Amino acid sequence: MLTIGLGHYLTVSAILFVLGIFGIFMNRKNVIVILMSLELILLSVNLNMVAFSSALQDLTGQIFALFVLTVAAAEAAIGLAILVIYFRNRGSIEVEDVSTLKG
Amino acid sequence: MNWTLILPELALALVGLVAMVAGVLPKRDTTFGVSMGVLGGLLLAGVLVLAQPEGNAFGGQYVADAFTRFMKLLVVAGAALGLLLAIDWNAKEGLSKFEFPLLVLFSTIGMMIMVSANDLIALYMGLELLSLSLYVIAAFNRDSERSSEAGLKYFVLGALASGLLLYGSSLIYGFSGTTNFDRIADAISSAEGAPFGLVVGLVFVLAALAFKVSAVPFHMWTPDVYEGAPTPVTAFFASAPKVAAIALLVRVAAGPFGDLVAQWQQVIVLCSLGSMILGALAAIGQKNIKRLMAYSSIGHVGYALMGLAVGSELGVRGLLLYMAIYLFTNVGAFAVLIAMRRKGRALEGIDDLAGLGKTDPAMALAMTLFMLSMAGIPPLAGFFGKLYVFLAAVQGGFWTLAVVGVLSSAVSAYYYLRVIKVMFFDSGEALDPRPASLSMVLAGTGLFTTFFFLFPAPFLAAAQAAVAALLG
Amino acid sequence: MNAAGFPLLSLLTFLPLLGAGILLFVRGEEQAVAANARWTALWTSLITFGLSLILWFQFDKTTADFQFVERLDWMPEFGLGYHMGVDGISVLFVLLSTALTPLCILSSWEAIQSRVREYMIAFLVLETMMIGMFSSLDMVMFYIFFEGVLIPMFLIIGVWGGARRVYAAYKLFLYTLLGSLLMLLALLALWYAAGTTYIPALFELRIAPHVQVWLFLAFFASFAVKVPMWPVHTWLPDAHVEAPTAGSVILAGVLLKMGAYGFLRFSLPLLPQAVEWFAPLIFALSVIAVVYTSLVALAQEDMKKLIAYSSVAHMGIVTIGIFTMNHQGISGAIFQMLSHGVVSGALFLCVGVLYDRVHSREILRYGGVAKIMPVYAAVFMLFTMGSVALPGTAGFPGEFLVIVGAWHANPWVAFGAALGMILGAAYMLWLYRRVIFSRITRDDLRVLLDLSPREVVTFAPLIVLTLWMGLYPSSFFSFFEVSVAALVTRHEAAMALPRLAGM
Amino acid sequence: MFVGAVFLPLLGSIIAGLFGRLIGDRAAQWATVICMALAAFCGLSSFAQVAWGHAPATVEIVTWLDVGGLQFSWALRYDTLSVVMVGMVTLASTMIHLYSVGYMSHDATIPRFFSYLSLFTFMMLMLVTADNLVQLFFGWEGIGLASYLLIGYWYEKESANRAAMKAFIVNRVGDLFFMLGMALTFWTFGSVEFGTIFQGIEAAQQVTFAGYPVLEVIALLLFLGAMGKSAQIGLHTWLPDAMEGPTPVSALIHAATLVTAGVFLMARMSPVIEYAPNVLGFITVIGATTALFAASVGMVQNDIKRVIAYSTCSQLGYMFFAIGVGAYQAAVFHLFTHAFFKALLFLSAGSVIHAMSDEQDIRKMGGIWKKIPITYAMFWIGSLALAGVPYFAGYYSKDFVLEAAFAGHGWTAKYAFICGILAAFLTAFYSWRLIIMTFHGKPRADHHTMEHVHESPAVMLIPLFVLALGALFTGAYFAEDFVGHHWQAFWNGSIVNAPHNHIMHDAHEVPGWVPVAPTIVGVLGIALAYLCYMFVPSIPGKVAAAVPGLYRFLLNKWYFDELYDRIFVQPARRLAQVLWKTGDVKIIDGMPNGAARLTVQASGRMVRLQSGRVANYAFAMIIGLVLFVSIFLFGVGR
Amino acid sequence: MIAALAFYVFAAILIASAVMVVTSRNPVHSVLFLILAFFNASALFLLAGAEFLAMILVIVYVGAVAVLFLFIVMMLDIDFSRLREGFQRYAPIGAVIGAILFLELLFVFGSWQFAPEANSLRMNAAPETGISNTAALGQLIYTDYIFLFQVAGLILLVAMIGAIVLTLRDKPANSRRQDIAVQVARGEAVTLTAVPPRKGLAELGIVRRPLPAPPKPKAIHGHGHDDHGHGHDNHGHDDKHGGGHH
Repeated sequence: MLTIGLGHYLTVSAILFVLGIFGIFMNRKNVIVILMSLELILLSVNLNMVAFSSALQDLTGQIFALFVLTVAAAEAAIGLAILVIYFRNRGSIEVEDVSTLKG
Repeated sequence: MNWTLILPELALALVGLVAMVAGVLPKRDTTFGVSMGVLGGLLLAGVLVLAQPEGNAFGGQYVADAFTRFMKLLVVAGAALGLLLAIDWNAKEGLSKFEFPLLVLFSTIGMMIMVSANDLIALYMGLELLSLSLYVIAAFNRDSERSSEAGLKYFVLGALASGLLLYGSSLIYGFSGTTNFDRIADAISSAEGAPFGLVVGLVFVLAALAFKVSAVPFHMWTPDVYEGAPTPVTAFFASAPKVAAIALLVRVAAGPFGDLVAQWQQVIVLCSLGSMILGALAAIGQKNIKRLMAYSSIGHVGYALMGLAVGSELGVRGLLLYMAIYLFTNVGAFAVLIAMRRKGRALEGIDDLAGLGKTDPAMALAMTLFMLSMAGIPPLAGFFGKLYVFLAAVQGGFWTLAVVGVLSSAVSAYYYLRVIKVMFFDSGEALDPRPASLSMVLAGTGLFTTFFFLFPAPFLAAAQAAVAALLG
Repeated sequence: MNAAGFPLLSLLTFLPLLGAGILLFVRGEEQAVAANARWTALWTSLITFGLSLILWFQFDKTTADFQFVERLDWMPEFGLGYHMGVDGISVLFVLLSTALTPLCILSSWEAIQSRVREYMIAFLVLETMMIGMFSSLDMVMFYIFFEGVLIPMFLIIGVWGGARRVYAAYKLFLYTLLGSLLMLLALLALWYAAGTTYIPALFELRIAPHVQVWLFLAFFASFAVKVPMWPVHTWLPDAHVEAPTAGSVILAGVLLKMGAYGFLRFSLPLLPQAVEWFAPLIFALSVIAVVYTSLVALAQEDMKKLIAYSSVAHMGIVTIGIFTMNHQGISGAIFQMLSHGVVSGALFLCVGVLYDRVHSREILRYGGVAKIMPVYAAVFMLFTMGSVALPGTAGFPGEFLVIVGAWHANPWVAFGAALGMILGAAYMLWLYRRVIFSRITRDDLRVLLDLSPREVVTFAPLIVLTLWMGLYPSSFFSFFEVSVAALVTRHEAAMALPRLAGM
Repeated sequence: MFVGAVFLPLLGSIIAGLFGRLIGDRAAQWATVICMALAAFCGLSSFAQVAWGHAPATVEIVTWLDVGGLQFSWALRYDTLSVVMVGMVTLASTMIHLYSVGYMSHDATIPRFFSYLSLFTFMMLMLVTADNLVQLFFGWEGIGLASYLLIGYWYEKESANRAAMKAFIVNRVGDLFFMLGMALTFWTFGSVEFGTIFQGIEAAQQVTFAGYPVLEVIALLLFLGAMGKSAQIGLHTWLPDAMEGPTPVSALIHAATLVTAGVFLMARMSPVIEYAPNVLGFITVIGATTALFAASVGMVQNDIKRVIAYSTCSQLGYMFFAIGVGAYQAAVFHLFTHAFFKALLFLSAGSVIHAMSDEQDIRKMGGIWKKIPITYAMFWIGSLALAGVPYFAGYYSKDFVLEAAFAGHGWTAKYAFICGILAAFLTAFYSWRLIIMTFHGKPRADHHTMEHVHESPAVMLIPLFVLALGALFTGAYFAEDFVGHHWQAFWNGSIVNAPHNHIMHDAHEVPGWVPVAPTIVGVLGIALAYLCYMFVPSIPGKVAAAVPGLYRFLLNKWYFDELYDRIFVQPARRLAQVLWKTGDVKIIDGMPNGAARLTVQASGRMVRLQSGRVANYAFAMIIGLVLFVSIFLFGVGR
Repeated sequence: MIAALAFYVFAAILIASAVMVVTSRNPVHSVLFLILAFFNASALFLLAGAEFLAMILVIVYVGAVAVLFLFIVMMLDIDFSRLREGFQRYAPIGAVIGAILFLELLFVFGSWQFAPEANSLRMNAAPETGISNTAALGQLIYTDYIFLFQVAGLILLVAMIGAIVLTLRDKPANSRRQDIAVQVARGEAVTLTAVPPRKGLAELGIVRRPLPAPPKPKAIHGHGHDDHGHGHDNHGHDDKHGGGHH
């Protein structure tokens, strides 16, 4: 029981993933939290990758995770930039305010 | 071999870098120059794609064959047309920044990589290169609340989709120990049945790709982003990236997961049905023409996916033709939208087209052709697109798809007709004169839409070759 | 190549399109453009008509084969080709189309004053579609033309129509589109089964009866709407009422025939068992159409609507005739289609004459027109009689033969069809009486002018045709005699097969 | 000659109709009269040639239709039956044309009138010379059209329009059965040409249709057709109303020619209906009932033309029951004589009306016989012939009809005989009622009218003389040929009696009282009329008061119009409204419109899901994802 | 044993801090918890043998991305008092859906199986010995993955361009630039003044529109709670959280 296997990692990652998803669609607070939840999802993916990589004894997973990290950083930058201009225009980043376009 | 094979992407990237430097150095406004440069680059890339040899590069991460050639040509054409549409509009809206053509160029590179991707990582990188560019240009009109909201929505949901894609990729990788498509196919064929992990991973990946092509139920971003983004950006969104995403979807479904056709078929069938129905119904009450086009594009994706859902060679060929036809028709329609400007103010209401039949008969005629083509009325190009996918559906015995497709295309004819009705039956003031670039695009796409039936053979042959390469 | 020595049918089909293309580039003052457009359109359609006369003279009436055939590869990998050709069944419809179009253009000469150029373009495109539909031998081409008709028609009704034109145009478009799309599925299924879209090749196809049923229903959805059969007829009155005169003429004259032609071209030869199976249903619907719409016509207050409903009733006779599956019935149906094209087209022109002068189609608004417009009254009378199938006018031979044929199929159907004779007389004479007879009650009617020379020229060919078709119908029947015989023979042979197998 | 007899009237019609305005009223009317006269000449000479010269002929003109074995031509069939009709029609028509020249002289659109009149004559001639049923139908419908035009000639009169429409539509009811009869004939005999049909009788006797002998069905359908045209009870309602037309029209169409078309059809199809005994019985009953019914109604009518119209109706009843008992020759004979005396009556009535300044109500006449003695005399001659007073034309034919009825077999013949005798009595009664009320007694018209009473011009009187000659002598002259001992040679096979039908012989062998009976009842009728209207004018009022129900019943023509209005016209109108407003607009249109509304609603609901909120969108995506994953894991949809 | 224990500890903290990221009312706290989560994840990476990734995670993520988050959160000057409590209306269904997804994932992982030939299909089998994780990755990235590596570069370039084009205000008319001559020549007229909190934003180019009126509180909620949660003019509250970056 105490030996840590693939299943443990995957479970943790699944929890993280679901938490991230919850963070996106359940939250009513602000968009930044959504961005952070996205980071959580990516983290869970990376955890998965690393776990599989280690289980398979294959480096591809880690390389994938590396690229994911890189892209995630870029994504965060863009996301935050958009957030900033949105805030400039709207004066709010509340989740429920981001709904002028609809129908 | 590696580097010669990726010459189109490489050349485009170099053009982009040069253009960036050229754009940022001079003090004056360099947008037009950069735009022309990028257009030239796209043209060059198109030529290079035509001349591209077939083969694999980088250990199978990158593949070039007839399929990628077909799709890349479409993508490049779509991007070039989209950029052409944007130049004048951006200038008039005060968005004249040289970054715009650059971002279009980088997104095109992303799309080309997507199309050529033969590896999950390459897929992801291409997709992200595209997506990040798109996030930015969706919010490009940064002083507009709507534009920035569109960007934000697109970003959040797009990132979520990326997350799903990655999660699915990780499961696939975990199952098969590799990210290369060919090897994944081997892994699947060696496995008995359809292991849960793999299938769930596949579903995640498909969901992400469905998001990119805006298929139901992953379509929700589309109307809002289409409406909020600057019109040329919407035009661009609705054309090239959609084609690239479809290409990717086809590649993933038919390539590595070809053996799991029974599994993904169900997903695609449901997506297709949902998209067709939603595309037909939701657009009916719309007043904003961009939003209408958004729902319309969802519907069109539904029809295109019908070809994939059938899973036959004929179906995929229908899909490719459908996308090609859709691309040009759509660009044409958006050219009209972009030309909608009265007293210097851009317009987006359907009612703003009123009286166009009288004030600008040529453009009204062109728009009529595009609308009818989208409605699938013969002898316009759109009819043939539908014809091929319906034929495939009938051939495959997918009667539900075919009948729903038929019914929804009758329903959707209603709102296409409404546009025509507004143009011809109502009366309104004249629009501002349209710039030459739009006239060019209109003429080109209009002629294509009208006279496709005269020379379908080259398109058919190209699509046939593409399918053969894909399903080989 | 064919009897004409050159691709006649293609020329006929695309000549109007060429005319439309020329019109696209007409520039100048609005008045000048309008005049140019009128003349260009008229000449184009006249030349087309002149060329189409070659069909009349060179058509070989002794064979049921397709003639004037043209074949070109189009999308060979799909089995698609460009095939043109006419047989006895279709040749006269080509002629009908080419003959009616110049008259329509002539009748719109003064009635249409806005966007004349666009109007004429729409009409020429419409002509292309009509001729193409009747002469295409490839089912995808057939479908293209069949459907393509909707585009110009939608615009003609929607732009130059009456008050509720938008509703009518939509209704026309969506109703027929929905039907046709279902037909498209059937065509695709046939295409898949046959591997080709060449219509004569399809005739060789043996289709399992249960498949036939589905195919028949799909075809039926399209053709029944187009015919139109009860209860999918309501688009027609609306479309007619709102359409400009010439639009109504073409709608009644040619467009309605497309559905019935479709039955003849596809349902009958391809789906014999299903035809036999569904014939009672068709009969029932047609008889209902005849009686029901005749009664409804009786209640109408709008001249055009009345004639529109009468069209539905007449087309009910046509569908009865087609599904009798005997020589008399089918011949009668074809003839009835032709005569209805002439007569009801002429009736719409008659209504147009009054509408141009008074701008009202309300029946009760008129009265005593005979007094001031005697020539018009006489012309109207002739076509009224044609409509009520008076022997000696075009309406009679068709209706008579259909009743004869129907009697063979089912006497009660014949009785139902014949009931239309009584009701038809009732509503047409009522219309005539209210409009033409009686006393003039309104002063604005007193100053009406009788037919102008242009109008006389418009009516003259129709008068000649109406009498000609009534007095010497053989010259028309001889065109499709052999083809109908072949059709009936094929049907009987097909019906004999399974019975033999069953024994 | 044969062709000329038929087509000259058409020529006249075209000249007057198309070029009337060009050449003027006089030229137009005389052109038609001349054409008619030439046609009459041709007609009479063909009568001589065919009937007396026994040289039947058929003139083929051109094939009309040839569809899958259904083949027929435009052809003129000249046999005795045809030429009798041709001669009669052309002669009567010429007279009436001539009469019209005077009668219509003040009309505004003279060419139109003459064109219609000639057109009618042409159509009638086409009918009687038809070589096949379809051509006969052409003429049949053609006279319907012409009659429609002529009844509605004064189109500014609402009543004329209504009457014209009624005539056409009621006729169409009969035509419907005619059409069906033709269809069945074709499928039975493989042809609609008389020659072929008559040859196929033998074989067709065995054929059944829906369990009935096919010949019976054909005969029934054709008779139903004939009923409409010949105004037999049930489909008679149009005839009295048709008097709205100018009087010459009534004389030509509603006395001499059009209404007799049904009789002609029956005679023409005699080879077929001979083998339909049940239908013959039916015909007898209908004819007899009509004879009695119309006579009874004629008794109480007050419009001079309507009285004569009902009389016509009644006489047609005679002809039909003659046919019903198999004595076709008798029917045609009566038709022939009737044409003369009834045309004479109508024209005389026209002369009266002319004299009375267009007054038609006999209650407003009286006391004019001295002022218009010639007309008065003509009226007498016509009435005597009509009443069957010996040695006038009607005597011979009517007598023979009644004898045949007496000699006929079965209860239907007896019924017909009784009805015929009763009707003969009534006929005499109402004829003299008419004469007395019109010409005798105190003038009941206003002073102004009375001053203007004058004899008609010569152009109107000459035709009266000619017709009077006919009414006087045709009976005696032709009796031997038509129904006497030479009948077989005369008819020359153009009317066929089946071998079992001995009626022509039997009719001569009736008991002695039978031939006298009509004369006796006729005289009694005349006497009663004198009693009631001349000597004791109070009787009619008392009788009417004594049986008010019966009086109203008769006055309202047995309530046929009201009945039809109640069961056909009104329901049809109401149904039409319901079908339109409810059926079409609400239900049938409701479906697509409702579907459209539902679609729009669905659209609205669907769009409401598009809430604009990112979280909701993400939620939708996740739901979709979970759904798809579930499909695979739990095999939903597999 | 120790490794297992460490795994459980780190995993537990990771999950707990992830929960806090999602549920914290204050975004600043969320960011801080996110950083904590990254650290713990990094530890888990280490336990799994992915040393390089663990380092990268700490250096790049915590060092750059998370700090960027923190920076933005603070810069945006969010009115925390107005942030809504709790979850979306459909939270129960959402929870059910999430639970289903989680259970499905667990089910999948519970019955996890590798492709039969997964080992032979591997492209980059981990070197057995003698080479560090970092070196092995490096060897791959600069050879086989050079193409994608370049693409990653492009992506970062796009991110850069994007961030600049979106946020850079090129010479707005009212922006304050240093003008030395003016500075030197300034007189007493120009003095420092106290700017009330958040009012200075206008000068930075951030235009605040009046916010839409908060939705009417539901009747069930306590009165005091409403005041606290939605109070608009509760300056003290504002200062406590928002004053951080003045």
